[in-house]
Amino acid sequence: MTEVERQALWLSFQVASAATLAALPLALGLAFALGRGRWPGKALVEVLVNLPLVLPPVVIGYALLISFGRQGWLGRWLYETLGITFVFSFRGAVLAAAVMALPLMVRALRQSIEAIDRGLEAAARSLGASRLDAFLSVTLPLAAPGLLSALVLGFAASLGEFGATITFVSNVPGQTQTLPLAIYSALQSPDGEALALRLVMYSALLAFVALGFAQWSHRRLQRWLGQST
Amino acid sequence: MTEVERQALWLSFQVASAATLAALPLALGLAFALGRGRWPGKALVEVLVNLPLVLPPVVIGYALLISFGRQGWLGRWLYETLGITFVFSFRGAVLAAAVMALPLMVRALRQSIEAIDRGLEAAARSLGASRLDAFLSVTLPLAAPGLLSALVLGFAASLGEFGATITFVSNVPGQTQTLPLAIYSALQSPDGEALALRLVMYSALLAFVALGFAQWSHRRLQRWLGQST
Amino acid sequence: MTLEIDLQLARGEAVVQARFEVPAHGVTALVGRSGAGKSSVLLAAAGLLRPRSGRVALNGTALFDAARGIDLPPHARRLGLVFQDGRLLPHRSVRANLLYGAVRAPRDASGPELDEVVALLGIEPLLGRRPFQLSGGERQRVAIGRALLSRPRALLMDEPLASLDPPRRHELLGYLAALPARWQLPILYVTHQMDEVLRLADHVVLMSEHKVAAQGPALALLSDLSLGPLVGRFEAGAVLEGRVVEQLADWQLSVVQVAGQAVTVPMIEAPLGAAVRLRIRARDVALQRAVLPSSASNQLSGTVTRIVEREAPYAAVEIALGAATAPGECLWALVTRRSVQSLGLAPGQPAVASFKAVAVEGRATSLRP
Amino acid sequence: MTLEIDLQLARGEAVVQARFEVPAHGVTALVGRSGAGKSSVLLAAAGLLRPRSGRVALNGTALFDAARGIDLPPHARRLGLVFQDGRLLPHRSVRANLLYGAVRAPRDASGPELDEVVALLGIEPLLGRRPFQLSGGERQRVAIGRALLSRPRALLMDEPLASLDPPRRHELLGYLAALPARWQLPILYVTHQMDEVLRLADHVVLMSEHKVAAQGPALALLSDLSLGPLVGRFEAGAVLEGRVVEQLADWQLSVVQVAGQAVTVPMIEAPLGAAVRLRIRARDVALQRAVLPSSASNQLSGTVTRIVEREAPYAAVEIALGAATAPGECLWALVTRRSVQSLGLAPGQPAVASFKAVAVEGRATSLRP
Amino acid sequence: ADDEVVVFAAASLTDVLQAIARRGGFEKVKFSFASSSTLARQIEQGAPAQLFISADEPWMDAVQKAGLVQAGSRRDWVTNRLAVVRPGAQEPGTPPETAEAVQVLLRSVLKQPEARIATGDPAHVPVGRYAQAALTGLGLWDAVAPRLARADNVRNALALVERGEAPLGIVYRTDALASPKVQVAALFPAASHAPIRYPLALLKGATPEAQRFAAYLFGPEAQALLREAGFGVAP
Ligand SMILES: Nc1ncnc2c1ncn2[C@@H]1O[C@H](COP(=O)(O)OP(=O)(O)OP(=O)(O)O)[C@@H](O)[C@H]1O
Ligand SMILES: Nc1ncnc2c1ncn2[C@@H]1O[C@H](COP(=O)(O)OP(=O)(O)OP(=O)(O)O)[C@@H](O)[C@H]1O
Ligand code: MOO
Ligand SMILES: [Mg+2]
Ligand SMILES: [Mg+2]
Repeated sequence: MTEVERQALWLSFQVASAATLAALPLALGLAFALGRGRWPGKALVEVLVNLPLVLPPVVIGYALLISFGRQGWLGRWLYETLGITFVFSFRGAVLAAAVMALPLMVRALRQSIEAIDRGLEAAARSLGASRLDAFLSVTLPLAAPGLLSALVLGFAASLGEFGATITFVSNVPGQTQTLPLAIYSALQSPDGEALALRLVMYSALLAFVALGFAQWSHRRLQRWLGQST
Repeated sequence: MTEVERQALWLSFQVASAATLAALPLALGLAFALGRGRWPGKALVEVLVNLPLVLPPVVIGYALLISFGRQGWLGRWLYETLGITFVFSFRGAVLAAAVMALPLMVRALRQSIEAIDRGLEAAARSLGASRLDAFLSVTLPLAAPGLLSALVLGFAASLGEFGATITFVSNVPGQTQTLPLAIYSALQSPDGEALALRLVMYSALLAFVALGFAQWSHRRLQRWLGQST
Repeated sequence: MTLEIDLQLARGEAVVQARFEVPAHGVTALVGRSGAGKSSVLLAAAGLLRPRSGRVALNGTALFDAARGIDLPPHARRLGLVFQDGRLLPHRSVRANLLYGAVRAPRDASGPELDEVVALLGIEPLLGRRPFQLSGGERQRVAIGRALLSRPRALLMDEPLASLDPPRRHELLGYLAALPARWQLPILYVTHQMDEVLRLADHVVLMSEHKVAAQGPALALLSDLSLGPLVGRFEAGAVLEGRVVEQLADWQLSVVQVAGQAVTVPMIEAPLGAAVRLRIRARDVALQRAVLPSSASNQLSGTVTRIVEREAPYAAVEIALGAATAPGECLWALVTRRSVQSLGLAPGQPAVASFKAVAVEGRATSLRP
Repeated sequence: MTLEIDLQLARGEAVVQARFEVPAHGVTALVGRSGAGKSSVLLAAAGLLRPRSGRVALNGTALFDAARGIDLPPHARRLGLVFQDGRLLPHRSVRANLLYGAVRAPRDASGPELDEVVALLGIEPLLGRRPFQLSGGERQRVAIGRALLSRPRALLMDEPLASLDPPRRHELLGYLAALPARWQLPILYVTHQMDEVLRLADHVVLMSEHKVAAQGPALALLSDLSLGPLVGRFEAGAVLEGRVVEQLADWQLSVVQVAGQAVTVPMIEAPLGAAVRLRIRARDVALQRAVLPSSASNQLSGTVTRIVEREAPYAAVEIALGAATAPGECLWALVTRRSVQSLGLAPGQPAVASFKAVAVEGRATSLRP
Repeated sequence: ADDEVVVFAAASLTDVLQAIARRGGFEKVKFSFASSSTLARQIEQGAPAQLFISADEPWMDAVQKAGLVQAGSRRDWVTNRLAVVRPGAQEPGTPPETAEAVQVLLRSVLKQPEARIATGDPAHVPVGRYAQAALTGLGLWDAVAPRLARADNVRNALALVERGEAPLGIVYRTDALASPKVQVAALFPAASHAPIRYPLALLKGATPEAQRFAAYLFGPEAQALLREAGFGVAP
C-alpha cells in the first residue's frame, strides 16, 4: 500500500465516520418530525431533505460550493463570524458526505420510528414520562434497528460519495482525496486500472468490515429485543 | 420547456419507474434472504449488494460496462442467446439505475421485514399456511411500509443516478439522457447555469410529486394498519 | 382523592358515555359485557384517549375539562394504569420495567417498595429477564407491579388478574383490597370475574352498550338480582354489615353480629367491635322453615320480602334479617322454583337462610370513615 | 383422533417436560400455576417450538418424532391453536381473519361454518373491522372463531375465555363442551378458571414447575383435594356419575340416580336412562347427621371415609355414597373444623351431604363410548 | 503544509503532470485533478489553488474574467491532436492524417447498424466540441451526430473503444497513445478544427514555488516528457 493509498483509505474512513455521526442528530430530529408530526411546511422540508438523493451529486456539490464557499452567502458569514471554512478542507468533505447521506439516514430512522407500537409510548407516558422522556427512553431504543440501519447506510453512502465531494472540496491528495476520488484519478490514466482495482478492493474491504459489524450488532440487537414464537 | 428538456424529464421518469419496478422482486428476495436466513456466502452477497453504495458510481458504471457490454462476458452471452443489448440504450440506463438503487431498496425492505412480529407468521402457519403462503399473505403485506419506502428510495435514487449511467451507457439524447445527465451537461458550460437550474427544478418537481404520493399512501397505510393508543 | 369521571368519547362509530365517581377509599369495580366501553373509559381517564367532551377530576382538581380547555398530559396525571394488553417495554429487563415509573415519581410520593411488590408477585427469579422471555401470567404480574410501583394517585386496572392462577389471584386480591386504605389510593378495577368484584369492590359501576347502566355501593348493586343477565347468573349475592363480637382463635373463626343474629365466618383480622362486611352469594344460601342441626353453621331467621322468578328452574328469594329491608341486612337466596313451592315460601312468611361459614367472604371496613 | 404428547423442551434455562394423552373424545384441561409450562407445551405440539426430544402424534401418526427425525411443519399438522396473546393478523379484516384458516383447510375437512361461529361469538357487527378497532374481549372472540373455522384435527386453546364476560363465557363453554363429540375433535384446553375445568373437562393434566404433576380423568383429579394448593382452595370438588331417572319439565329439573339415591339438578337435556355426570364443588356441600326439610333439595346419605385437615379453619370431608369409595360415588365437603367436631364426624360414621340443586352442573355423557 | 503548492489541472493531464512533477522533484506540489469546469468554479469560489491548467479555453476565460488570474501569466502550454481510434494494439508506423482516411473510417461504421462512435459530449466536453467542428468541416456531422456515444470525459470515451463497445472513437492523440488497447487509425487534419490548446495561468496568491513550477513546465525536461506523451508544444 503506497502512502497515497493509505492516506485515501484513512481519510475515507475518517470522513465517513465523521459525516455519519454529524448527520445523526439532525437525521433523528427530522425522522421524528417527519414521521410523527403534522406541521406546515412539512412537505417542503421533506423534499429538501431528499434533494441530494434526487439530484446528481455534482449539483449538490455545486450548491454547497456557492453557499458554503468563502464567497458564498453562508460560507462568508461562517468565516467572518466563526472563522470556519468548509471549502477544500476535510471539514468540507465531511459536510458533503453528510448532506448526501442525510436522506438515507432520515428514511431508515423514520421507517423504524413509524413501526414502533405507539401503545408502548402511551404506557411510558402513563407511568410518568414526559413526551421527551418517552422519546428518549422508549422510542429511541426501540428504533435501535433503524438507528443501526441509518449508521450503516450513512457510513456506506459517505464512503462512496464522489460527485458532491469533488465538486465542493476538489481532489487534493491527503486533504480531500477520499477513496472514490482516488479511484477517479486512477481511472484517468489509461494504465491506472490496476491501481483503481486495488483502491476498489480497499473500499470493498472497508464496506465488508462495516457491514459485518452492523450485522453482528444487529443480531445482538434482535436477540436482545426478542421475538415471539 | 424545450423539446430536449421535455425528453429528459420524460425519460428520467421512465427510467426511474422501470428501474424501481425491475429491482423490486430481486430486492424483495434479497431482503428476505438476508433478513431472515442464515446461509453460507451471506456475508459476501451482502457486500456485493451494497457495493454500489460504497463505490463511486463511475466504478459501477465501468463494472457494468465490463460485464454487460456487448463484449462483456455476460453481455455477449445475452446478446448471442437473447439478442438483448444494454449499452447505449434505454435498457442500459434502467439497468444502471436499478443496480444503484438496489442496496437502498434491499435495506428498506429488510428493515421492515425484520421488524415484523414473527409470532404473526407463526399464527398463520398454525392456521394452515405454508412458509411461502405465510410470506405472501402475512410478511409481505405487513412489510408494506418498507415496500413503500423501498419504492420511494428506489425511484428517487434512480432519478438522481448519474455516474454509473453516463459511464455505462453514455449520453444518447432521447435514449439515455436523463435529467441528471442533462443537468451535468449544462453545468459544464460557463453559461449553462440558468439551464441547469431549470432542469434542477424539474427534478425537484418530480421528487415532490413522488414524495407526496408516497406520503399520501403511507398515511393511508398507517390508518389501515392501525396503531394502539 | 376522589376520581370523578364524566366523559363522552368517540370510539369508531360508537360513543362511549360514562359518568361516575371513584370514591377515595375503596375499590370501584367497573363491569360490563365485552365491548361495553370499560377499557375506553380507563384510557380516557389516563389521558391516552381524548374525550369529545366532559371532565375528569382527581380530588376536585380537573385533569381534563373540555369546557375550560384543560387537558393534562398523561404523565402529569399520575394515574397508575394496568393495561389490558400488558404493554411491557420490550427493550428493558423486568426490573427496569418495574422501576420505570418509580424513578419518575415525585420524591415525596408514597407507595409500596420494590421488594414488597416483587415478593407479592413472586417475580424475584424473573427480574433479570426480558419481557419476551416471560409467560403470559408472568407478564401480567410485571405489569401490575409496574403500576403499583409508579406511586400513582389512583390505580386504573384493566382485568389485571385475568391470566393468573387461583392461588396467586387469591393472594393478590387480598393485597389489592388493602391498598386504598393503606395508601389513600382509589382503585378503578375492570374485571369479568364476579368473585373479584365480590372480594374487592365497595362500589360497582356497570356499563352496558357504551353507557353506565347502573352504579352504586357494591352492597346494593350486587344484591340486585335483576342485573344478573349482565353479570352472570350464579354470581349475584348480598353483602351484610355487622360487627365482630367474638374471635374463635382456635377454630380460626370469627362471629359477627348482623341485625341481632350471629354469623360464623372464617377469621377476619379485626378487633372486637370492628365493623365488617360479609359477602354471601345467592347460590350459596339455602332456605328452610326452621333452624336445623347441620354443618351449615349459619342459620339466620328472617322474613321473605320478595320472590323474583328467574329463568327456569331458578327463583331468587330476598330475606330481610331485621325489621326493614335495609341494605346490609338482606340476603338473597337462589333456589329452584320447586323449592319455593315445596317450602311454601311467600312474601311476609318467616324463613331461615342457611349457609356454610366457608361460603362467606368477610372483610374489615373499620379503617373507612 | 387421540393426541399424544411426550416432549422435552428447553425454555430459557428451564426444561419443560410433558407426557400425556389428549383422548379422542372430550376436553382435556391443562392447568397449573403461571409459568408452569402450559403455553410452551401447546406451542410445541403445534410445531411452533421445537422440542429437544420426544414425540407428538395424532391418532398414532407422528407429527414430531425426534428419534425418527420427523418434524411436520406447523401447517401440515392442522392443529387449531388459540394463542394466549391473540395474534390476529393486523392487516386483515375480522372476516378475513376468521376465514384465513378456513380457506386453507382441505376441502373434505369438516367443522362449523362461518355463520354459526359468528352468531355464537356475537361478532356479526365486527366483521368489517380491523383488529386494532376491537376491544380486548372482541379480539379474543375472533381468535377463537379463527381457530374453530380452520377445520383443525384437534384444538389447542390457551386461556381462550380469560377476558370474556360471564354470560358469553357460559355460552361458549356449552358450545365447546359439545365440540369433541360433534366433530371428533379432541380439545386441549389451558385455563386458570376452575369453573371452566369443572364444566368442560373430562381429563385433567396438572403441570407444576415445568413438569406434569398429576393427570387423570377429571373425576379422579378434581376429587383430589390434596391438589388444592395448585388449583385453588375453594374450587375443588367431586364428580358423581349416574343416570337420568326422571325429567320434571315443569320445574326444569332432572332427577338423577347416583348410587341408588336421587339427586335433583337443573334440567339436563338427555333421554331417560342416559348416563350423566354431576359436578359438585366441595364448598357447596354441607354436612348434617340426618335428612332435614330444607331448600337444599339434595340430601344424600353416606359414610365418612376420610377427613383431611386443610389450612385453618378448613377441613375436607369425603363421603362415600355407595358401598365402596369408588370415584363417581364420592362427594367432598369443605367445612370448618369446628363443624367436624360439633357434628361428631369421623371416618366410618354415617353422614348426610346436603347441597342445593342450583349448585350442581350436570352434563350428559351418553355420546361417549 | 504552508509552503504547499496546489495545482488545479484538467483530469486528462493527470499522467503527464505527475510525471513532470516527479522528474523535477517538486515534492511540495499537490495536484487536484477534475474536470476543467469543476476546477474553474472552485477557483471562482476562492479555492487555494495557485496554478490552473485548463483543457478548455472558455473556462480559463471565465476565471480570468473573474479577476483571479495574475496579470500576464496566462499562456498556452501544450497542444493536442484529434485522433480516430479503434480497438486493438498500437501498430508501428504513422497513421494517415487525411480527411479521406477519416471519412472512410467513419462511413464504414455508419454502415453497421447500431454501431456507435464514442467521443466526449459535444455539448460540454472539449474533445467533443473539437470533434463536432472537425466533422462539420468534413461534411459528416449530420450523419454522425445521431450515432455518437457522448461520454462525459475523454477517458470514458476511450474506455468504450478499449472495451470494443464502440468500433471507433474520436479522442485526443495523447489519450490514444497512452492506451495499449487502442490504435490510432487516423488523425484529423490539423486544419479541420481550431487548434487544441491547454491554457495555463498563475492565480492570485501564487507563491514563488508555484512560479518556479510553472516555469519548469515550459523547460526542456518537461517538454521532452510532453512530446513523449504525444502532446504538441505550444508555439
Ligand atoms: N421465550 C422464552 N425464553 C425463556 N423462557 C421462557 C420463554 N417463554 C416462557 N419462558 C419460561 O418458560 C416457562 C414456561 O412458560 P409458559 O409460557 O409455557 O408458562 P405457562 O404455563 O403458559 O404460564 P402462564 O399461565 O403464565 O401463561 C416459564 O418459566 C417462563 O418464564
Ligand atoms: N380503536 C378503536 N376504533 C374503533 N372502535 C373501537 C376501538 N377500540 C375499541 N373500539 C370499540 O369501542 C367499544 C368499547 O371498547 P372497549 O375496549 O372500551 O371495550 P371493553 O368494555 O374494554 O371490552 P372488553 O371487555 O372486551 O375489553 C367496543 O364496541 C369496541 O368495538
Ligand atoms: O479533462 Mo476534461 O476537462 O474532462 O476534457
Ligand atoms: Mg377492555
Ligand atoms: Mg401461558
